[in-house]
Amino acid sequence: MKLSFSAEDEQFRNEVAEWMANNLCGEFEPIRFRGGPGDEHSFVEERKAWEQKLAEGGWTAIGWPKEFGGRGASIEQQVIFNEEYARAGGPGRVGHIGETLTGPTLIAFGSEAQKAKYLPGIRAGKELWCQGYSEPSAGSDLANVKTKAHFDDAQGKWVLNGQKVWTSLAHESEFCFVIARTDPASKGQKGLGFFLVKMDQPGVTIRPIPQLTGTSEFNEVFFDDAVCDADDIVGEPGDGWKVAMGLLGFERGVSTLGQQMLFQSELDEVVRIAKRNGAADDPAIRQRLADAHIGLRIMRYNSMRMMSGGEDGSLQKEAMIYKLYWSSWHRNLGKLAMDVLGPEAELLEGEPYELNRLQSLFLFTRADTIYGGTNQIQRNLIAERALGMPREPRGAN
Amino acid sequence: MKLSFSAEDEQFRNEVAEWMANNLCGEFEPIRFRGGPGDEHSFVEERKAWEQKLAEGGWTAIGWPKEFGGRGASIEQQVIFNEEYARAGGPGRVGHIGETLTGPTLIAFGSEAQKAKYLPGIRAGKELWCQGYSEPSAGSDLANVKTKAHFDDAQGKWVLNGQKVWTSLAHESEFCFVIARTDPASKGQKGLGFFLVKMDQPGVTIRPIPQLTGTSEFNEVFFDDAVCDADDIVGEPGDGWKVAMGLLGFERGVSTLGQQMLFQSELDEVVRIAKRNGAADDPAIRQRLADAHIGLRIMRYNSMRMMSGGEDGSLQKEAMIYKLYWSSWHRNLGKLAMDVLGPEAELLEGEPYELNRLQSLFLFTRADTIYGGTNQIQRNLIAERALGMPREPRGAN
Amino acid sequence: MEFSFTDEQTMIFDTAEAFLGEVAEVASIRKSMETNTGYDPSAWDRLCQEMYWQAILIPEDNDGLGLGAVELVGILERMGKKLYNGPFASSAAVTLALAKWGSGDQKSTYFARLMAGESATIAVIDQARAWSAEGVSAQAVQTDEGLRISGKYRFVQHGHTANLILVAARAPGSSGQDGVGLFLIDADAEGVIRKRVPTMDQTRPLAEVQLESVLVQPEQCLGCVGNSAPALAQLLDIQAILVTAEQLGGAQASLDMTVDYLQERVQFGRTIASFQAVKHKCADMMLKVEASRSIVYYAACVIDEWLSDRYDANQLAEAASMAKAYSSDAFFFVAGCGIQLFGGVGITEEYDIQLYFKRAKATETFLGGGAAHRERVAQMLLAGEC
Amino acid sequence: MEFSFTDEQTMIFDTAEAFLGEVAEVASIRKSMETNTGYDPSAWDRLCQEMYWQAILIPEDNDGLGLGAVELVGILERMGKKLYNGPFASSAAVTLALAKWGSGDQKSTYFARLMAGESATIAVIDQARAWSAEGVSAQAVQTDEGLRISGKYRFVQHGHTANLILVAARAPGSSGQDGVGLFLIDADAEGVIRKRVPTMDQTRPLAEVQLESVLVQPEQCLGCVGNSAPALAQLLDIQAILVTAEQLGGAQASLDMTVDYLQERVQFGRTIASFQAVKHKCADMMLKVEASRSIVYYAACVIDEWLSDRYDANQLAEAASMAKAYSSDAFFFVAGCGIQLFGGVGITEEYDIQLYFKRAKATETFLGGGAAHRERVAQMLLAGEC
Repeated sequence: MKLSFSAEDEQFRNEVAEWMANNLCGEFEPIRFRGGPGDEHSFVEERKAWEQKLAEGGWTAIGWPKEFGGRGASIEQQVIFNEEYARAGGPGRVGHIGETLTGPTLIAFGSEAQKAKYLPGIRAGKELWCQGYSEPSAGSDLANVKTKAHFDDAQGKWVLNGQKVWTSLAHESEFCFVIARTDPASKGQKGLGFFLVKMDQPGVTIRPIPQLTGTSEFNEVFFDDAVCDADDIVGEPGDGWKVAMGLLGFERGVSTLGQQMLFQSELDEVVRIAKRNGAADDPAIRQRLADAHIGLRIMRYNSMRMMSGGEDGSLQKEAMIYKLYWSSWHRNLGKLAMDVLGPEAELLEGEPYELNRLQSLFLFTRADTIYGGTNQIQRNLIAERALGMPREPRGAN
Repeated sequence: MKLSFSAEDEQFRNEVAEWMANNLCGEFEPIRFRGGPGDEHSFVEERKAWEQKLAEGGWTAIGWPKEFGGRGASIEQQVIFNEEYARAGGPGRVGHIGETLTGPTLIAFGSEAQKAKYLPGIRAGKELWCQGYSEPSAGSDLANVKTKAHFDDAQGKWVLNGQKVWTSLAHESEFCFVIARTDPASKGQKGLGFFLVKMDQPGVTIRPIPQLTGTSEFNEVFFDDAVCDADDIVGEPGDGWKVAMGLLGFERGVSTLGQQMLFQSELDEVVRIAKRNGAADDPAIRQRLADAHIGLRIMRYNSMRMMSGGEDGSLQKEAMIYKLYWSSWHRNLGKLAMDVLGPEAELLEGEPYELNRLQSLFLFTRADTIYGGTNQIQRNLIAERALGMPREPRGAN
Repeated sequence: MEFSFTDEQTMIFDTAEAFLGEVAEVASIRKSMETNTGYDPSAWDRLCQEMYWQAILIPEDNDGLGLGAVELVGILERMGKKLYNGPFASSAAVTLALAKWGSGDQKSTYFARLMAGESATIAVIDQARAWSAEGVSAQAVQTDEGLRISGKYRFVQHGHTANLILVAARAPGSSGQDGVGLFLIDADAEGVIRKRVPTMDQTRPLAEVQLESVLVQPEQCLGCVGNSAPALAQLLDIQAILVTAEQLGGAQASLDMTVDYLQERVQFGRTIASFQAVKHKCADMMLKVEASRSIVYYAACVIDEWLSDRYDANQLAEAASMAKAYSSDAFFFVAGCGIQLFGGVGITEEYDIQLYFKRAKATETFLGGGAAHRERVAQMLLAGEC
Repeated sequence: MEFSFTDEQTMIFDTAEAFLGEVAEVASIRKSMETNTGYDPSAWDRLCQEMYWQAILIPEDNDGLGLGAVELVGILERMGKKLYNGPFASSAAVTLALAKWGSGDQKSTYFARLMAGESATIAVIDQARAWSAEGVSAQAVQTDEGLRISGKYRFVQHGHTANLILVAARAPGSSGQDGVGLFLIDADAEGVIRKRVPTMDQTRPLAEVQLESVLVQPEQCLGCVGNSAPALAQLLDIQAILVTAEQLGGAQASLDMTVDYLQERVQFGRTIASFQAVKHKCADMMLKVEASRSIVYYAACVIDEWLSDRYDANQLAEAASMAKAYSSDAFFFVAGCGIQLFGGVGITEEYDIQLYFKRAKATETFLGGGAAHRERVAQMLLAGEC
C-alpha cells in the first residue's frame, strides 16, 4: 500500500496530458468540461466525434486486453488516464456504456464471433450502446423481467417483445443489451437471456421520459417484435441473470474514477461560487464544503481499494458500499450547491426551464439515489451479502 | 387556539408559586433541581418527605377528580402547576408512577375497593409504585409475557412467578403493578392479568442492574411465589393487555410537562456552560443550541396539542410521535452537552466513576431511546397505527 | 391558553379544503403555472367573491371578517397542500402590515381595495443574501413633489401581477437599520416596471420589480419614514410564518401522497409500504410534519398576540425563526424522502411529488433558510431574549 | 501507487490479531482498567518482547524493524478492536517524532530505550479547547544550568506511567506560533509530578502531568527550540492519525458484535437481524466503517510519504484532519447505533458495547472533534491548499 507512482507511470501521465492538450482544442474546445451527469444532452454530436478522436489516439478502452484493441493498461495507468482526462476537461464520454459494460461483458462471457462483431465498433468510438434492464413493473425488483424473447425458427432470429425503462442515451445508441425472458414459464432470476439488439429497426420505439429537470435523459424503449440474430445472445438462454450480474460487477471498476473527476469539477465550481458570493464565510457552509471534499477523497480511496482488490470480480465490502456512497454524496453536493447559491438558486437561466449547471446537479442527483438500485436496495444488499443478515422475504405475489 | 391564560388561571399560578416559595426551602433546599432523569438515585429519602409535603399542600394528583382527593384541575392549571413547580426548582417526583400511571388506571379500570385501598396512599405521597412490564426475553415484544399468575384456592390469593426487568425505583416502592399470564395456554396479548403487588414480601427479590453510568436506576425484579390478594387484579383475568395499554396512554399526558421542565433546566445549564467556556462562539455549536431550543419548544406545543385533543384517550398523531420525539431530542442534548464541554467532558468528578450532571445526561439518555419502547418500535407504531401501513409480520416462533 | 381548534375554525378549514379541491386541483395548477400570470385569475376571483378569504384579517369595523391568524394559517396550510399558486399569502402579509401599522385612512382605503379583489405583495431586496433592513438598497429621495423611489427588487412573489406593492427603501446615504421606510406603491404608477422571472419552482411565481423614480405621497408611507427597520423585520417575520403554513401543508401532502403510492405499488411480491425501512422513513416524515404543525400553529397564535400588542417584536422574531427553521427543513426532508420512496417515477415530470420537492426548495431559501434562522434563534437564546 | 496490502502486511496483521486475542480479551481489559496503571504491564512486556512492535518504525540501522506506517496502523486498528489499553499509540507517536526530527544521538539513545520496552507519551496543553501551538502554556525558561520547564499538562495519555514524555513548552512572553519548543523529559526527573485522572472512558487512561522547574539539557530538545510550532502541528497530526486507526478498529468491532447479537436475539418470533430497518441501520454502519478504513489507510500512506519527505506538512495536515473528522464521527455513529440495536442490555455495564461507545466519545474529543477538523480542511480548501 503506497501512494507514489513509478517513474514509468509518471511517464505515461505525461503522454496522456500531452495528447489531451494537443487534441482537446480547436473544434473540441466548446465541449471541454461538458456532458457530465445532468448535462448528458449537451453537445452529443460533438462528443461522438470526440469519441472517435480518442479512439484514433488509442485512448478508448485502454483497460481492455491488447488483443481486443485495448492497451492492457494497468490499474495505475487507468487511474492516471482518468485523472489527466479530467484535468484537461475531457467531456462526458458517450461511449462509456459500451466501453465499461458491454466490452468487459463480451470479453468475459461472449463468443468469439460476438467479440469480433462488436468490440471493434466500441473500441473505435463509432458504435454506442445503451442498456435495457429496468422495466416499469419491476423497479427495484430487477429480476421481475416481463420482456419476452422467443426464437423464431422461420426468421432464424430472436424476437423480443416488452418494454424497458430508464434507458439513457437510447436515441443516440446503435445497440442495446437487453435482458429478456426466454422461458415464458420461468420466474425471477431463472429463464432469462442476455441479448444484443440493434436499435435502428422497426420493432424498436424510443419514448423520452420528461423529467423534473425539464430534460429527458431517460427513455422508455418498446420492443414490438424487435429482432436480433440467432447468435446475438450472450451465453445460453437461461444464463441472462449471471451475465447481467457480472456486468453490474464491472460497473464498479475503473469507470468510477471518471465519474469522480466529474464530481471534482462540480465541487470545484461550488467552492468557486462560495468564495465569490460570500457563502464561504458562513461556518455551516464551510463545514459542508469540507465534508464534501473529505467525502470525495474517501470515494477515491474506496475506488482504489476496490480496484486493487481481488481480481475474481467478486464484490468486496468496499465495492458493495460504492453505489450507496457515491449517490448519497452526490445528492448532498446538489443540496450544498443550492445553499451556496442562496436565493439565486431559485432563478433559472432562461425560459421555459433552462437550468444552470448547479441547478441541474441539484435536481438530477435526486435520480442518483434511485436508478441502478435505490439506496434502499443497496442497503438490503449490504446487510444481506456483506453482513450476512437474513434476506428480505418476497411476498406471496 | 390561543396562548394567553385567563385571569383565573393567572391567579392559580400565583398560588402555586407562592406555595412553592414558602415550602421548597429550609430542609428541602438541598433537593431543589435534583432527582431528574439520570439523577434519580439522589436524595431519595428527602424526596419522599417532599412528596408528603406536597400532598399536605394539596399538590399531588391535582388532575385527579375531586372525589379521589385530586383538585380536578383543568389542563391549563396542570400546565401552570408544572411550570411553576419547575421554575421553583421542584425536585424529580418519586411518586410520579403512582400519580400518573397507577392512579389514572385505577380510576378508569379499577374496582371501588381498589380505588379505596390504593388511591389515598398515592395521593398522600406515602405509597410509591413501580412498574412490572418488561421481561428479559421480551424486550420490545411487550406482549411476550412469561411471568405467570395462578389463583391459589388454598390461600385465596394470586400467586406470581417470573421475572421483570428495567423496573426503576423498585427498591423504593411499596407496590408494583405487574402484568402476568393468567392463562398458561395463552400467547401474546390474550390471557394476561394486571396485578397490584406489594413489594415487601418474601416472594419478591430486587436486583439492581449496573449500568454504563456506574449507577443502577433500573432493576430486575424476581417473583417466586409472590402473592397478592384475590381482589388485587384490575379487571378480569384476560383484561391485562387492555388495562396495560390504557395505562400507556396515560403516560402521554400532562406528566410530559414536568419532564419538559427538567429538560429545560438541562438545556439552560448547557447554554450557561457554552457561554462560560466559549463554546457559544462556535457557529456549529450555536446552530445546535438553537436547534435544541426550537426542539424543546416544539415538544411543548406537541404536548399542548396532545392535552387539548380528544378526551377519549385515543392516541392522536401528536401523541404517537411523542416518545420518539422526546427521546431523540434528549439524546441529542446529551451529545451537545459533551461537545459544549469539549475535552473536559472526558474528566470525571471523582473516583471511581463519579459523573457530573451533563456526563450523566449524556450516558443515561442512551437509555431513553430504548426503554418504554425503542425508537424502532415507536416507528413501527407510527407507521402502522397513524399511517395505516402494513403490520410487521411475526416470525414463526 | 387553549391549543385545539374551535368548531368554527374546523368548519372554515373544511370549507377551505372543499373549495380548494374545486379550484386548485393539480391539473389546473400545472396549467396555470405555464401562463403569464403564473396562477389562475378566475380561481382568485372566486376565492375573493365566494370565500371572501382576502378579508379574514380585516377587522369587522372595516367590513372584513375580523378573524385571526389561526384561521389564516389553517387556510394557508390547505393551500400549501394543493400547491395553490395565487397571490393569497403575499396579500395577507400586506393586510397584516396595514392592520398593525396602517393609519385609519390607509386602512379604509387599502382594505377596501383588497376586499374588492386586488392583490398585494412585498418587495424588499435586490442583491443581498439575507432578507433584512441591511439588504434594502432601493432609495427614497426627497423631492419637491414628494419622495421618489428608485431601485430594483428581486424575489418578489407575484410582483408581476400584484396591484399593490409594499416596498422598502432607504434614505440616500443611510445604511443598516437607519433610514428605512415602507411604502405602498400602486403597480400601475408611473415608473413601475416589472417582469416575471423563470423559477425552479414553477408553482411560485417570482418577479423583478424596477422602480424608476416612482413618486409617493405621504399617505403612501406605512409608519414612520426613516424609522421602519423594526417594522420591516416584523413584516418579514410575519411573511415567514405565512410561508411556514404553506410548507406545513406541502409536507403533509407529500407524506400523504407518498404513503398512498407505497400502499399500492408492489415490488418483490409485496406492497412497498410493507417494507420496514420504508415504514420507518415514513414515520420519520410524519414526526417532522407533526412537529412542524405544532410550531406553525404556535407561531400563528403569536401573530394574534402580537397584533393585539400582547407580544413584542422579540417574541414574534423567535416564533418566526423557530417556525421557519424547522418547517423549511421538515418540508425539504419530507418531499425529498417522498421522491426517493416514489422511486423512478418520482423524478418524472408526470408525477406531482417533484413539484412539492421544488416548492420545498423554493420556500426554504425564501426569507432565509434553516441555518440563518437558527443562528438568529441562537443569538436571542445566548442574549437571554428567549 | 498501490492500495492493497502486501502478503507480509497481511501476515503481520494476522499475527497481531492472534496475539491480541491472547493478551487483550475484554475480560482482561476490564480487569486492568481498574488497576492503578490502567493497563496490564505484563501484556505490554509480552508485546515488546514477543512481538517487538515498539520497533516497527525504528529503522533497521537502529536495530528496529524498519517497517512503515501502514503496518503500524494495521496493528493499531486491531488494538482498537480489542480496546487495548496499553501505551502503544503514544509511544509510536514519539517514535515517529524521533524518526523525523531526532538527531543521530537522540535516535540511538531513545530508540534503544523504547526498544527495551520503555513507554512514551506526548504532553501539550492544559486549558485550551484546541490542541495546537496556541494552546501551549508551559514555559521553558533559560537558566544558567540550562532550560527549566514549568507548567501543567492535562489529557496526557498514559502520562502517569510513561517513562518518557515529549512535552511542548514556550519561551516566556511568547504566544501563538512563536517560541515553542519540544523536549524529551524523563518521567523520573526531578520536578515531574503526575497522577492519573478518572475518565469517562475507563479504557483510555489519562493523566495530569505537572512540571516544576524541570531541567532539560540541549540533547533533550527535539528540533529547534523556539521554532517548533510547525513540528508540533505535524506531531499532533501524526498522533491524530494513530487515533483514527484505533477508532476504525473500534467501529469495526462495534459493528461486528452488534450484528452477531442481532443474529441471535429473537423478538416477535424473528431474529432482530431480520428486521429491515435494523438491516439498513447496519448497512449504514458498515458504510461508515469502510469509508473510515479508506481514509485511515490513506492517511497511513501519507505518514510514510511524509517520513521520507515526499509529502509536506500541508498534505499531512489535510490527511490527518480528513481522517480524524470522518473516523471520529463514524465511530461515534457506529457505537451509538450499536447500543441502540442491543436494546436494554446495551446500556448495562455487563455488555461490552458501552465500552466502545465511551471509547468513541473519548477519542472523538481527543485532539479535536469532527467540526474542528472540518473547519481546518475548509480553510485549506478555500485557500487552494488541498
